[in-house]
Amino acid sequence: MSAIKESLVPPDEGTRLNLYRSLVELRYFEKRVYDLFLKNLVGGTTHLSLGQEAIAAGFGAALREGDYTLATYRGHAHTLARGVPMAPILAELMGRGTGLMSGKGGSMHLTSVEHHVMGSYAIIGAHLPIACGTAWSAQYRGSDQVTVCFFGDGTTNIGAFHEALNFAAVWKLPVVFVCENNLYMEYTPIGDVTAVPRPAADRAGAYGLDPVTVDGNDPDAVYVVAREAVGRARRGEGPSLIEALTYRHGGHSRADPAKYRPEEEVKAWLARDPIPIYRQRLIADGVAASVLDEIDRWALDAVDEATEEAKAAPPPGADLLLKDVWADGSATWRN
Amino acid sequence: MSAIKESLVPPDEGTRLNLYRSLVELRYFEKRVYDLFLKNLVGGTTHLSLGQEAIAAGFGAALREGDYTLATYRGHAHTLARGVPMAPILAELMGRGTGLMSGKGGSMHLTSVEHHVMGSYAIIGAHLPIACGTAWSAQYRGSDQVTVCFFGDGTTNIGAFHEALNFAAVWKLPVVFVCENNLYMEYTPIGDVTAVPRPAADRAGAYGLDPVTVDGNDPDAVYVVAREAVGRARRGEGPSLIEALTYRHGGHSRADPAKYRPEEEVKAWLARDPIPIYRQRLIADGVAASVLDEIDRWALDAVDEATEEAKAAPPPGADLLLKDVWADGSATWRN
Amino acid sequence: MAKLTYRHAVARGIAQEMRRDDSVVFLGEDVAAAGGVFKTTGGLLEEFGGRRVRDTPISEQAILGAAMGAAMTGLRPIAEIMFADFFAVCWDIVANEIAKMRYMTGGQITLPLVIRAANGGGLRFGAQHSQAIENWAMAIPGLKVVAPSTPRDVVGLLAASIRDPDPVIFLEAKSLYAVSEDVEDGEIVDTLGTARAVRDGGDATIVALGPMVPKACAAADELAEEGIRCEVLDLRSLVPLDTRSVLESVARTGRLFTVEENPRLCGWGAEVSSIVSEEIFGDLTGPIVRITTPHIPLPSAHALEELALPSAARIAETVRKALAS
Amino acid sequence: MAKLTYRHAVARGIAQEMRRDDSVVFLGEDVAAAGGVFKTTGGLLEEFGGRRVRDTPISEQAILGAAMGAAMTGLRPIAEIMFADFFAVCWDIVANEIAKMRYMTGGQITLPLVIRAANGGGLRFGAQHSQAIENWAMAIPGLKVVAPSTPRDVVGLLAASIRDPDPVIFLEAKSLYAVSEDVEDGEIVDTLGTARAVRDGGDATIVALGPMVPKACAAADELAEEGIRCEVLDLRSLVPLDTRSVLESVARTGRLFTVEENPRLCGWGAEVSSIVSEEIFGDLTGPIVRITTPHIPLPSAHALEELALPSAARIAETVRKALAS
Ligand SMILES: Cc1ncc(C[n+]2csc(CCOP(=O)(O)OP(=O)(O)O)c2C)c(N)n1
Ligand SMILES: Cc1ncc(C[n+]2csc(CCOP(=O)(O)OP(=O)(O)O)c2C)c(N)n1
Ligand SMILES: [Mg+2]
Ligand SMILES: [Mg+2]
Repeated sequence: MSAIKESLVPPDEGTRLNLYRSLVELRYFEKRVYDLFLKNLVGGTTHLSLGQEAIAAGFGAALREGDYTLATYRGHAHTLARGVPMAPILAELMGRGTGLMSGKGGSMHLTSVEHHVMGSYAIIGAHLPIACGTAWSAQYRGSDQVTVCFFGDGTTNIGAFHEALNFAAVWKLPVVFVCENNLYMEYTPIGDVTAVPRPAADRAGAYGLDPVTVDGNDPDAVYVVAREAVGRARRGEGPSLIEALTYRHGGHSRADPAKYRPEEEVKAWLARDPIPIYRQRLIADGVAASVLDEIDRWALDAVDEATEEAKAAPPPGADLLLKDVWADGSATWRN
Repeated sequence: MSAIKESLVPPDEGTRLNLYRSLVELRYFEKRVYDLFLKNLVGGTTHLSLGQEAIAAGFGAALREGDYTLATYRGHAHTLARGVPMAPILAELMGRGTGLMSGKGGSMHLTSVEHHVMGSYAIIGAHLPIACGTAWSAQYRGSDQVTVCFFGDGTTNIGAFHEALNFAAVWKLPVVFVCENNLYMEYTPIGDVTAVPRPAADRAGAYGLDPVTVDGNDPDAVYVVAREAVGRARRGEGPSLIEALTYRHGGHSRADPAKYRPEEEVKAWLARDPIPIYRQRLIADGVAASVLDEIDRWALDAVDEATEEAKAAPPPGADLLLKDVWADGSATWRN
Repeated sequence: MAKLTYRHAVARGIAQEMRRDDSVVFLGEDVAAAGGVFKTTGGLLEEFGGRRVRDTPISEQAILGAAMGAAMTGLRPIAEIMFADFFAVCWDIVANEIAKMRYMTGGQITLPLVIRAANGGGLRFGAQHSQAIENWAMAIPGLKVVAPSTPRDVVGLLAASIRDPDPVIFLEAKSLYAVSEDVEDGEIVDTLGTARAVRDGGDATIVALGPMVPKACAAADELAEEGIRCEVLDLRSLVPLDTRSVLESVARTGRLFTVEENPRLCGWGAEVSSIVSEEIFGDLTGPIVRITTPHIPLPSAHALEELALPSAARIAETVRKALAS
Repeated sequence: MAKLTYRHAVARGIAQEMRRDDSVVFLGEDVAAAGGVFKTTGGLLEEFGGRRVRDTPISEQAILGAAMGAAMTGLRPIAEIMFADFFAVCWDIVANEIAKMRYMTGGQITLPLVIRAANGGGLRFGAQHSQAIENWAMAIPGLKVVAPSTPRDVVGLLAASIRDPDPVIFLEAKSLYAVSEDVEDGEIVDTLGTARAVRDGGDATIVALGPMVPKACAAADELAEEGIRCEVLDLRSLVPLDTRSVLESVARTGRLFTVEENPRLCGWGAEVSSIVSEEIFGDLTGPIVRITTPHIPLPSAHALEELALPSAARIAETVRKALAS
């Protein structure tokens, strides 16, 4: 919990309402996805961020338009938090032609270049080096765009993590690496397979970086840490590695009932659900409950509307099959 | 320079003479290889350990028969230091049929299973995970064999390093990772491409290990550190990561005149040549110069003899081409 | 005799071999306590304990390096790479180390190890979790490549792979995990490099592998109703390759069709095609035709994925047209 | 017009493009200050400075990840992977990320980048530093694959690759680095997907790539003295593949021989063979014959390496025998 020295100023009320809006938006959205896959309307696999919303929301609020984000297969929340509309995301999960990537990527690969959401990546670790590239490009072009790269605790044990962290540090790249430590790599407790207690923070020193941990269930705390790290990056002071402690409410993916987690552990973390806690806090700090109710209603409506829109959309046309392998739009490899 | 607490007892005279013998053997051998490639008798590429001999020698002396070692393409010294005879190594470098691997591997892949030299590896980092495997096997079989894995400073920046270190620490494997920091990854100074000053030691903490550095030009110091780490591994106390500071006298490989190194740097390190220094130390400690001269002579004779033997050997027979892809000795992939 | 799913056949094959040979060990991500993300390895931890059945970090290079090092020093490891696509993060250990070690060391080192992976598409997992990578492995000298199409073959070929003294890439078809059939009790050990005729016929030879075998059979059944009789060969392994069975069949039928799940370029079908056109050119009565996934990454939407992968209908139509012309 | 080595042609091609386009950047291990371990990139740091020409750690995944991320945000990176064998340590970034990104994102992302590597054998570097990996890349949808056989082609095809909006794997033949020829001054920009006939003849078509082209030419010259006239086609790129030139030539000659440096199984020769036997079966007058390195890791001893790689003598003998029978 060091290094983040300046700007411990808490977010102002506007930002906090914004954070709240983002939280409930992500929450209702992910719950809807869950419902839709129970109804078999979402196929393939799906990884939800239920319980972990404060991280995507906190960073989303700390970023400017033009900043780049890269996420994992568990990336619905991170995509939404950048302002990507719900309907095309849902449509993508449902394999519709109006999907964010026309149905060709699926749940694990959400991308919206328009929103500078530079992809969601399904091979553990791969996007950390890629985030070095978007950051390098910004640095090269002399823009002040910052890159934020989200990943999980389990990801800290793969080689690409190491290469990217060292590379970013040596090139002093404007990139923030955010480890969402939800205590599990898929089904195995992270502690069983990691040589240090804090998989990210305890390794920051290996890259000449300060160890930073933050309560990933506290949107204010995440926002403050994010603002600080993003600011450093924007000022050319190099990369950061942040470990946000959190917990997923459900299973790893669609197929997983998450039976491997001790009951008390689940209970304790459900009691730390970021949303009711944040709601209480806002109310305690003087926000009218009705204002928050209004936001809830708005978010739920938005999810309902997006659901209807996505449901009504047709599957992708057969012409898409051989489209867009190459920049000329074709899939032609021969004459 | 911590962690190594016990057995700081310096080696006894027998061991020191042994170390000296090993040093000069490696030195004369590598010089001969250099001569032979100037004469075009050694083809392909070759990477010499001139200047770095104290590390292979120190570890060689600290190991028991049955312990496993894995080295890099710069592995002549490490192979010799385990007792592998010179002639088949030279023959291998010269592409002869009597080569250690019948001429099929070459300089970069010296292997002698008979001596538990479990390979030399030419892709940076690959053998660190493999060393986890030989160590795991010993642990599983309940043998007390220790694995030692040598690699360079540049290797600490590749993903496999990270995966292997974490894996070995979590499984508490009997393996000692030895980083020979010779200040350069090929032609680029290691400091230019690494986020921490000590590429290995500064990362030990990321795997819950103690940082250990040692003067890699001091055979006694290497031996003591080796004995300690190998002992820990043998007692089931898990892996170690050791950074040995050293310098290569020549270029990275056959093709490299090493012009990129500052003259004063080279001069300073040549003045720290492990062999004359060790010789002085032994004499100061009471060893007769004539004893050392005798060892020198013996080593030079051994190199001469091996050279003649290798030179006289024929190239590998054409029958070897399609031999030994598979355990049945064949290369047959179809019926 | 009892119903056995393709999924459960994996654990059965592993257990069969672990019981008879204490040097067989098994490691991978989420394979032990959780029984595997595809539920293929349930019960192994319970029966063989944490010393022999081990969960690992997400470190594919370490997993396969550990398997390799263990194999060279007396063990017979089985390593799981969860999805075959992940071979890409540890391809160096597979292609540069494991495959080459024996040859480079002049035969000093043998590597009796098996790497299992869930291979191929059909479950809408998208381009990074659906690849059929058999041709990646086949292209590397020093690897054996096995791909069973039935639960019984999973047991028998897995046992054969574990007993084989060489490195085997064992590709399980994730789209077949739920398939079941009656399988006899007791030990089953099969033989690598033996194709199996699963349909007889003299009009054409259809060569298939893994999940393409049931599709080829369905196509053959459809064609049989029209009077076109195809021999369907299930290759079962690509290395060793049972070229003899293929050549004999094509010599008889005069026509060869290959059905590949992998994207088109440089697939095993091209290899088989080139062998046939080099060795029994005179027996061919018409063009060799390859049926493959187009040369594209696999799309995730159901509608598109279905179009991309070879289907029984596409196979039947291709054969029908080719034989008619 | 001046003599240019294949080696120096690399720096010339890169420099030509860096001069005209500030978004072209170049990174790799030992490429800047040291000018590359094969001395292919000397002078670039001096001309373009450390902002555009950058040395990296030994972190191939980071190198290619950085290139990819930069390409998706406005730059045109050239990355060097020193030896093509090292693609194995970063294959995920190449095969799973770079190759699939455009398709998976429904065309949102384009990746104008080039990955150069020293490919193939012939220098006694042993099995881990001598692989010809063109078929690894060709098997992955979404990658273009280019392999020049002459200094002039290095410049022109490299320029074309850098200007190409898609990811290109650019394979330099390390055994040709010392070869030189007269090359005109000024800008040279070639076209991908265009094979070139380098020998004319009506008796057979020999298709070759990279360092196999001079060997095929030597074989054709030898055969020509005996009255056997072969057309030799230099493919120059595998993706895009100039099938038209191949089909036209084989339709004329009736016979196809392919010469591959890669180990036998699943090579591009198999792909070309299968295309020809599927599309112009009726024009073939005899078996298609592939000449390849056997399916083995490459041995290091000179005597063995020479035996393993296709030689002019082996090519000539194979063609001679095949045409005689
Ligand atoms: C290279 C690779 N290995 C394994 C997997 C399978 N896999 C998908 S998610 C996952 C767990 C990742 O854990 P973590 O990084 O903690 O992220 P979380 O899912 O908890 O958000 C694994 C092992 C993969 N996708 N890629
Ligand atoms: C994956 C990979 N990348 C690059 C290389 C090329 N290469 C061979 S040796 C070397 C430098 C290694 O430096 P270091 O680890 O310090 O060992 P040293 O040569 O100094 O002993 C490099 C980059 C390689 N062999 N493998
Ligand atoms: Mg996690
Ligand atoms: Mg070094």
